[in-house]
Amino acid sequence: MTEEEKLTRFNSKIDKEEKIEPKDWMPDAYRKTMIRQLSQHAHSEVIGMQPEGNWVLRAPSLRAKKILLAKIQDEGGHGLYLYSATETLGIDRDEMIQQLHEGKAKYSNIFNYPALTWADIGAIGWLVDGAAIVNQISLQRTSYGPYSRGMIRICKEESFHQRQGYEIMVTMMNGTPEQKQMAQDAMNRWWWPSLMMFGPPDNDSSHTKQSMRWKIKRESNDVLRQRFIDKTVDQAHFIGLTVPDKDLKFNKSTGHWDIGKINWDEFHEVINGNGPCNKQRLAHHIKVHNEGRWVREAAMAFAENETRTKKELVTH
Amino acid sequence: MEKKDTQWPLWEIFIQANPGIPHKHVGSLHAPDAELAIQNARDVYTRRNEGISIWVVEAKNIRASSPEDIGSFFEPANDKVYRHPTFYKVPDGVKYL
Amino acid sequence: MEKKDTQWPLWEIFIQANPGIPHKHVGSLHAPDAELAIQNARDVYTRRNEGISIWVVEAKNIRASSPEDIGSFFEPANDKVYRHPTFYKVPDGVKYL
Amino acid sequence: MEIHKALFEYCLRLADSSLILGQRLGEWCGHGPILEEDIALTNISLDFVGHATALLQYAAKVEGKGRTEDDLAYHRSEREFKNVLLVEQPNGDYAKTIARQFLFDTFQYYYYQALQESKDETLAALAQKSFKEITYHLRHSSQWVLRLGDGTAESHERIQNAINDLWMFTGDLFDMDEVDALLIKEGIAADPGQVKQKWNDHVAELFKKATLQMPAPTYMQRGSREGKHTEHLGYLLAEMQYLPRTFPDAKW
Repeated sequence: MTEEEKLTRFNSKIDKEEKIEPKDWMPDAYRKTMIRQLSQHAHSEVIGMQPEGNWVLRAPSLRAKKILLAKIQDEGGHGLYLYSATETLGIDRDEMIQQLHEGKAKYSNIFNYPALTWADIGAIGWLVDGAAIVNQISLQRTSYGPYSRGMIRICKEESFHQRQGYEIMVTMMNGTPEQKQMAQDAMNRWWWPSLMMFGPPDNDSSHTKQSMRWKIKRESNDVLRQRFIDKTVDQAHFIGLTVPDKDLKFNKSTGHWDIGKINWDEFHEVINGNGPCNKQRLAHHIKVHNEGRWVREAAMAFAENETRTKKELVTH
Repeated sequence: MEKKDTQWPLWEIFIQANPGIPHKHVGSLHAPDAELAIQNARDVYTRRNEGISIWVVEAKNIRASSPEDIGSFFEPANDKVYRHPTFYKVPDGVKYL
Repeated sequence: MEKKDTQWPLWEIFIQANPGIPHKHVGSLHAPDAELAIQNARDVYTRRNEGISIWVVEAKNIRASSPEDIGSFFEPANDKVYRHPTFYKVPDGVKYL
Repeated sequence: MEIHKALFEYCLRLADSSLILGQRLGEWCGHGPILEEDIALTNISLDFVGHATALLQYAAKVEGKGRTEDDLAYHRSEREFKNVLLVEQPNGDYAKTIARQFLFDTFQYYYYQALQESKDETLAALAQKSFKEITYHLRHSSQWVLRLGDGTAESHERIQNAINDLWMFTGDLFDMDEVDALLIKEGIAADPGQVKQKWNDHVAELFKKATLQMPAPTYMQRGSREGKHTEHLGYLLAEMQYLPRTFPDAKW
C-alpha cells in the first residue's frame, strides 16, 4: 500500500466513525497530536492530586476524609489509565515524566490555583470536575481506541467526584454564617478559572481545527463551555450561591446563559507559568519522583536478582 | 512430520473482535512459536469472521491471582460505597448531577 | 554500576468480571515483577468490584497480529463453513500465584 | 471496673490505632515512589479509616452518651487517645513506612484472627470483615520488606535502620492491663499473649528471607494504654482536628 492509499484508508476509517487502534497505520501528525493531548491529560490528572491533597489530612469528618482520599486516588488511577493509553503510541512513561519535568509537556492550568479553604474542595469537585466531565463525556467518542476506552472508564469512575463536591457546597450553604461565607468565597475564586478550563475561544484555538478533522476532539471549546455554564448556573442559584459575574443574564431567545468577558490575560499569564502554584506543583512532582528513585531501583534489583528463582517467595 | 502437537507449548489467545473494544480471551492452542500460534488462532478462532486483532501469549507467561485470594483481594472493595454516585444526597430539583 | 532508574516494565492486565466469562483486557501498568503486577492490578483496576480474577502478562511476552495482513488474515473467513467456538473454560495452563 | 466501661476503652484502643495509621498512610497520597504504589497505599489508608469509623461508632454506642465517631475522632486530646505507639511514628522514608506497616500488619493478622472468635457479636463481625483487608495488607508489606531488604545496598540499609529504630515500640503492642485481663476472661477481647510468639516467629522468618537482622532485645517503650504517647501525636492531631476545632459549631 502506498502512503497515499494508507492515508485514504485512514481518513475513511475516521469518517466511518471507526476507531484507530495501536497497531494501525496513522499519519505522524495524528500520532504527535494524540501523544501531546493524551500525555497532557495524564499529567493533569496526576498534578491534580496536589491541590486536594492539601486537605485530605484536615478533612473535617471521617466520612469526608474517606471520600477525598478515594477521589484523589481515582485521579492517580485516571492518570495511570491515560499514561497506559499514551504508551500504546510508542512513548513510555519515563519519557513523559521527563518531558513534564523539563517543561516540555504541560498540564491543565486549573491546578495552578491554590485550594485555600475546605470550601475549595467543594468548588473543585463541583466546578473543576464538572467542567472536566463535560469535556470527557465528549471525548468518549474520540477516534483513538485506547483513549476512548480510557475515557469511558474514567467517566464512570468520575461520576461521584462532582456529586461529592456539590454535596459539600450544599452542606456549607446550610451551615453556619462562616461556612456560607467560605462557600461563596470559594465560588468567587473558582468560577472563572473553571470556564477557562475549556481553552481559548474557538477563533483563537490553534489545535482545534485539525483535532476536529481527525475526530480526536468532537466538539469545540465554546460549545463545551456553554454546556457547562448552562448546567452549572442553576445549580448555584438553587443553593443560594451567587455567580461572580455582573453581566450574567439568561438569554430567552437562545435559551442559554450569557456571561461577561473572560479575562484571557490572566489565562495566558497562568499558562506562561505565572499562576500562584505553577512552580510549587512542578517542584513537588520532581521532589516526590526523585525521593522514590531508590525504591524503584530496589524493586528492580530484587526482580533481576537471578537467585530470585531459587528462593521461595513467601506471601505471608 | 507427525510431531504430536501437544508437545508444543500452550498459547492463550485474545481477540479484539472490532476496533474500539478491548481484547478478550477466547481460548488456547498448542503451537511451536508465536507466528504459528497467530496463524492457528486465525483458523480456530476467527472462523466466524470476527477477529480484527489477535494477541497470543505463551501460557507460562501469564500469572494469575489465585482463587483462595478472592476474599482478601476483591471483597474489601465492596464496602467502599462512597466510590459510587448514588451514595451522595443531592437536593431534589437540582438537575444535571 | 549506575542503575538506570525506570518506571518499571510494562504489564498488560486482564480481568475476569464473573466466573465463566472470559478475561478482558482493561489496560496496562508498571511493575517490577508478577507479584507486584497482580497487587497493583488489584488496586488500580478492581477498585469498584470489577473482577474476581486477574491475569497479568509482561507486555514484551505478547505477540500481536498486525492489521496490514488483515486482508489475507481475516477476509477469507467469510466464505468458510459457519461454526461456533466451544464454551469458554479457564485453561489449566495458567499458573496461579 | 465493669465490663461496659472496659469495652469502651478496648474499642478506643483498636479504633485509634487504625485511625492514626490511616492518617499516617494518607500522608503518602500524592507522594508515592511510583503511581501504582501511591494508589496501593491510599487503598490501605482507606481500609484503616474505615475500620476506625466502625470501631468508633461502636465505642460511642457502648459509651451511651450520644457521642458520634467524629466527636471521638476530632474532640479528644493526646492524653485521651489510646493508639499503640508504633502507628503514630512519623512516616520517614518509604522503608520506615513499610517497616512500621509490616510490624503492625503481622500483629493485626494474628490478633484479628483471634478476635473473630469474640463473644461480642459486633466485634466478631467487624474482625471477620477486617481480617480480609488485613490479610491483603500483610501480603503487601511482606512483599515490600523482601524487596527492600534484598534489593539494593541502599534499600537494605534504609530498611534495616528503620526496623532498628521502630523496634522499641513493638513491645507496646503486647502490653496488657486490667481492661485486657477482664475482657479476655469474658471471651470478648483477643489475648496479645497468645499472639506474641507467632508474631515473633513470623517476623524473624521474613527478615531472614529478606537478609535482614532481627534487632537485639531492647528496653521497650510503653504507655499507650494510659494515653502516654510520643511527641509526634500532638502535631498529627492538631492537623487532623483543625477544622472542627476552629469551627466548633459547624456541621460538615
